[in-house]
Amino acid sequence: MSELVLKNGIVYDPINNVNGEKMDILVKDGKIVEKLNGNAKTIDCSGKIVMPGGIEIHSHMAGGKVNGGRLFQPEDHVRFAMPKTKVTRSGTGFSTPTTFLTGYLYSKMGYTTGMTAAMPPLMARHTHEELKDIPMIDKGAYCLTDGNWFIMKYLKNGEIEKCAAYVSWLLKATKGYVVKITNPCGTEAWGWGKNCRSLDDPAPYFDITPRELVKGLVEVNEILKLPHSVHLHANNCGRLGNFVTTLETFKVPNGTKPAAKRQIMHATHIQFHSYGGDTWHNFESKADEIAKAVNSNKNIVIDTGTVTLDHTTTMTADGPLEYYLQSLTHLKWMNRNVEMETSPGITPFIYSRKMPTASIQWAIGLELSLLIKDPWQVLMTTDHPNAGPFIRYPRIIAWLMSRKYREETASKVHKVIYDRSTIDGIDREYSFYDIAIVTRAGEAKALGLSDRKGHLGVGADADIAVYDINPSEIDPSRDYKEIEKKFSSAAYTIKDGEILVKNGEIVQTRYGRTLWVNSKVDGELEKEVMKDIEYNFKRYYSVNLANYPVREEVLTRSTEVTRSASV
Amino acid sequence: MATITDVICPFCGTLCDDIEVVVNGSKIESARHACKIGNSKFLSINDIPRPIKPLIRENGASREASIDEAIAKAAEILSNSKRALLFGWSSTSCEATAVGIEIAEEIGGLIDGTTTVCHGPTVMAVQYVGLPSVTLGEIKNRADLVIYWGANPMHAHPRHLSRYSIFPRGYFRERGQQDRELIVVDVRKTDTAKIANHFIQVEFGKDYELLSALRMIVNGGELEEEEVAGVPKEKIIELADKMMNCQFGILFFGMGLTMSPGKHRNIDNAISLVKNLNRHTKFSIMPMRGHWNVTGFGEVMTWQTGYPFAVDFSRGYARYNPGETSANDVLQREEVDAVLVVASDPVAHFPRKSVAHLARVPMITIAPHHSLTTELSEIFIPSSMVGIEEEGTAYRMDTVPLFTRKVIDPPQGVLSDVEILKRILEKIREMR
Amino acid sequence: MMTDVILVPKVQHKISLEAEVIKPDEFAGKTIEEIKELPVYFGNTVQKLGDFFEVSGSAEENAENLRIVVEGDVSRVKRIGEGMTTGEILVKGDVDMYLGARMKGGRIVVEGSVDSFAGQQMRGGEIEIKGNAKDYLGGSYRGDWRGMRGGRIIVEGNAGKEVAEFMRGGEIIIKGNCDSFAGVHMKKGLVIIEGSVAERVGAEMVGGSIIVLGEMANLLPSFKIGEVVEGLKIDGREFPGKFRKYIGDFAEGPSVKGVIYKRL
Amino acid sequence: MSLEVKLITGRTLHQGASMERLGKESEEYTKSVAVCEMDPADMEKLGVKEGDIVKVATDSGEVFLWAAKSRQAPHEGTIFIPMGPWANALVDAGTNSTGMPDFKGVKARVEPAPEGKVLNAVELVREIYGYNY
Repeated sequence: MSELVLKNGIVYDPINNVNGEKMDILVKDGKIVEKLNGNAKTIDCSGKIVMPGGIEIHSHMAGGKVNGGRLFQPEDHVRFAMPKTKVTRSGTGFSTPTTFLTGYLYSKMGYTTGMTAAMPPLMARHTHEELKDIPMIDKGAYCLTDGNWFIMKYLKNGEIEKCAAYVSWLLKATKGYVVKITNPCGTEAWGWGKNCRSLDDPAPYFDITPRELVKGLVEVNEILKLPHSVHLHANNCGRLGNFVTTLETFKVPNGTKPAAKRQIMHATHIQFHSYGGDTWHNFESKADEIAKAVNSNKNIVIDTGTVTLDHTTTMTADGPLEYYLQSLTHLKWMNRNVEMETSPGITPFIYSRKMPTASIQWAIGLELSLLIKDPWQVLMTTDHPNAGPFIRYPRIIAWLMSRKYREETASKVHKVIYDRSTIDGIDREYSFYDIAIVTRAGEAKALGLSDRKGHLGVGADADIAVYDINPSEIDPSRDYKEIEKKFSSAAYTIKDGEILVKNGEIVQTRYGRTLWVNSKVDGELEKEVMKDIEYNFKRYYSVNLANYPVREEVLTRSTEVTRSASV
Repeated sequence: MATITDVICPFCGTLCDDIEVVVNGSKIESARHACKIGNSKFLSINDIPRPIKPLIRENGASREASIDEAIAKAAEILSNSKRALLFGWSSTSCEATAVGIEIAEEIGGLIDGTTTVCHGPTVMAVQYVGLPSVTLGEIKNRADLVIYWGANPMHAHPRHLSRYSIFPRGYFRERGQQDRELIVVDVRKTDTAKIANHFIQVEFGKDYELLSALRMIVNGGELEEEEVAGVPKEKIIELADKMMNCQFGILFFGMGLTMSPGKHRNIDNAISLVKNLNRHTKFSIMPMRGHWNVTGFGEVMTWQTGYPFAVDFSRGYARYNPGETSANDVLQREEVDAVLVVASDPVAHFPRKSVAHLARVPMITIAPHHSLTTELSEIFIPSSMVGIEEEGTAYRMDTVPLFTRKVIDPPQGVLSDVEILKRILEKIREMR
Repeated sequence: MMTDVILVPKVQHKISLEAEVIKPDEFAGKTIEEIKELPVYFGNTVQKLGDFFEVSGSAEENAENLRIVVEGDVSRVKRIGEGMTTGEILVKGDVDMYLGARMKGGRIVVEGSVDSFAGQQMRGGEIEIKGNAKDYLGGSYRGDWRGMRGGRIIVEGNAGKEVAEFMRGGEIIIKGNCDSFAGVHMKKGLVIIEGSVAERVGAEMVGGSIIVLGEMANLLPSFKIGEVVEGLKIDGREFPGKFRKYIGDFAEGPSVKGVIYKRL
Repeated sequence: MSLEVKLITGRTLHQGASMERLGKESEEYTKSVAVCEMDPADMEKLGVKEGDIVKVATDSGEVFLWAAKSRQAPHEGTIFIPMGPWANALVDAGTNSTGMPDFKGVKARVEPAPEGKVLNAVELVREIYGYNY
């Protein structure tokens, strides 16, 4: 197989504490190696930044709800189209790009891994069918567990081990990578058109509170010793005054110990959870309070969900939230309750610069990134496409690296941000090292992937991004437009040692791995739980149990991550 | 004799997945649990004669040809076309549709499915107002009010009522039918209407008016007219009350709405009614999709091209506008210069004017059986039956994905749609 | 002073040509030879405008003073004047779909009839059609809730279904008759129908005005009957005679402001 | 004697079953699909009985069908023909720029046609379209 030398690049590799050093990266057989035999192809990286390939930790890029968003928005698809070329398929869509296009667009930005944020178990096959059609990147899917009848019943009855065995089975059946919780218990309440509005507001009939469900799933996650922590979209997403719920939620895992060297909870798109005020007229940022809480709690990692001020699509398993949003905008609305599991919804949304709310939301995303001190705790996302499409990442990078750019944008949004957020007073500007943390190294660590991803040490996958930026010549604070442009269009994207992108153009396509967790529990326990599963399938599901699990064949380059539980 | 369980029935959008097929050598003995139509489809293996060799029509006569020759000729026709139409797809696997899309993209053609003459108007309405929906199991477990509007599942989706809507016992509806109410709205007293608790006979073509009246009431207005669409005011108010006061309602609708005057606007109004009802209670709506994988065709089209049907690749990327890029419109404008039909019979189901153009242009058909379309085709390539002789992914009417099973081998020498299409694509690429 | 560029169709074709390049914005500042080289889309091929039209006359530097005259039948040429911002187009025959779609300024006159989607999502300028217009005149693109926002469309003949779909502004005048669903989902703007109008006029409208001078088929049950007004004055236009006012569409909710005036 | 009616087309259990089981060339298929379901009152007006041959004509064309007494009456003034080539020879092709032809609600005329012959599907297609060579 091929050998490759990336010569004289300026390397940012935070996991290995490499901060802008000039060095060579050697690649052999898709891995980073210590030395080569010779005959390697050389890429001259002098005057260019070399980083590990970007990792997406939370993006709605594949699955039933994503496709619903595509289907009901032809107007989003006429906005952006890429014709087929000799090497690529065609694609369309601005905020809901088609599958092939999704892979190409991530790859052009130097991303090499991406996780799709919400997979209803019953729809798992659909998610994987789409992932199969996303080229260029390695991928994985988060399995939704929020309104799951098995989980709610086990936890209500205090049967934590059975619950763990069920979740273990569910991850295997759906080929999921992460235990994802969206609006805990609220998604079951939405089965009746209701919601859970606090941590102690129980799901109807099942009589279990969001607090109990989250606590239980945190414990289950650690019993199963999963690579990632629970991945939580907290209650009251997008609601006025919700920062109180968010702060409460951060405390729920207290007392549980992580089974690996990582956080105990990943709290996602926290921008949508940092709201103060009790009417839209006194709506304000509480990013400072949230940042304070994160700064004093090393066990929490968040991602931002930064608003990019675009006309985009909101989609989440949080069905009641989507209903609420469409009742504000009166735009089209799609809902898809999934039996016994969860309740996704979709509606378009326009974050207009003229709107006070959208302006404050924009400020909050950046405040979180800038006020949380440790970049390992605040990863960069747009909760694609909820707060904006992922193709805006380069712009967010530029905002983070340049106070001047933020000021320039601030002058164009509603002036309410000067009163109801702290964005104007923040001087902090991210370094390239910080950027490397919040876009790849931090993600790898949080996902439990840092043995092979998110760094350029020997033995890592040769997933590498090269950007045509010379830190000694470009001042990001001043040349922010240049930063945005260069991060949009990687000089090279290398995946498993193969050059996929050169000068921002795709030169060849490849399909990446699909990562999933093969979770193992005690055989007797699993058998016992299977009896429950069989019983409930016969009665309450609309498909037969035998037709539920996703077969491994549908996964591109199926890659299992095995974890043995402590039960 | 072998019994294969958990088989998925490849007939209608209900996609029952509990069929037990008993196979005896090359015969299917029975298909337990299947409805009359599903059963017919499985048993058809035994007696509908299966063409094995491709047919090519030349100089006024058709002759048998080798698969290689048929594929080469098909590729040539498609490769030389300026505006080819690739049509069908609702009775084959998603995997086959995916190859079809790749061919359409490669040759800059049009690809459309039977959706266009079925629930195309539904999809268009969804694009205007959305679709508050649920999976079928939610209905089984929760629904206490079920409405079929312009749909006759007793004929078109025979097990729909017993598996998902009226008869099954659900978690919150332990007594099954006794815990639910069934209302049918239709222009005729259909067999479904006959078992309903309430039947509302709407004047033909006036569904839109009735929906508008209901929406006004649901939104707090007062109906001034004494009768709308042949339905007395009290009955309309009673219906609106039932809808607002149920705990979990579902409105299923069929071609009684999509095909009658107003088409997509009927659905627009029906969906909007359901949206409005969500201010009062939990209410959902679902189209009764016909062919077993018509939903899957739309899903694959959407994730690969961005649009669910009627896609035009003439500029190298997908464009969409039903009325312009849809099959019947391009056929009636006589724009199409070559046609590929997969797993469908447009000659039997399109209006005369459209079929007249199909008869004029070179047509290639890939299907398991002789049909009216193969009658008018220049090339007919027999294929295996997906869901019986071949595995493949399909999507149920509520978008739940299922992997259909293979229960029996196809006749020797007969290839799958996927394989035939892949070979055509390969050949087209060789020609470029 | 206007200068003309004259296009004479020279080939018959069933497959529609897509020629959004036929607009003053594209022709301005080009020589006749350069205009002939402009790309047009024919089926799956890209060809040259000159392959389909004899091109003569001379183009101005300034699009504002440029008129394109199409001499003949272009009933299989789509997208003429799409996105144009200034200047004039005169078509002396029938035209295919999307005439003047997303137009922002300038003027288009069609002596024949136009196919569907003319003036789709138009923002400004004027389209005058001497013959008939097919469906979705001044409408929106599929899925988009923002239809025509400005400008004016005048049709001397009849118009098809869903005229002014999702209209957000501007003016449409139909001198003949209008088919069903005129003004569907309308929010702002003015539609004047001088002839008769078929059923479901104003369906799901929440604002804007529709004036019907001729006969009106049964109105939807979700409209409320208002008062009779003597002489109408809307957007600086006056309409003499008595009008019955209808308000709706209350299917959309209690606070709708759509108005239909029917001359008695 | 003839009657002005509205034509509705649609799917039926028999149409589906016979198509899947025996194919579109079968006698079974013709028997279940080449039928014009009518309200008994309309049949009386025309003086036709179950199984008599009627001619149905629209602006698009005309076909001969067997009259059948509707089991879903009353629906005076409306006839029902199951989805298939006979119905489609009659429906309006125009889609009003929506992609969907007018399969339901087409104006039609029905009259008794004792001399007429009901063609099977293949014969019908051959008669209308011929072959493309």
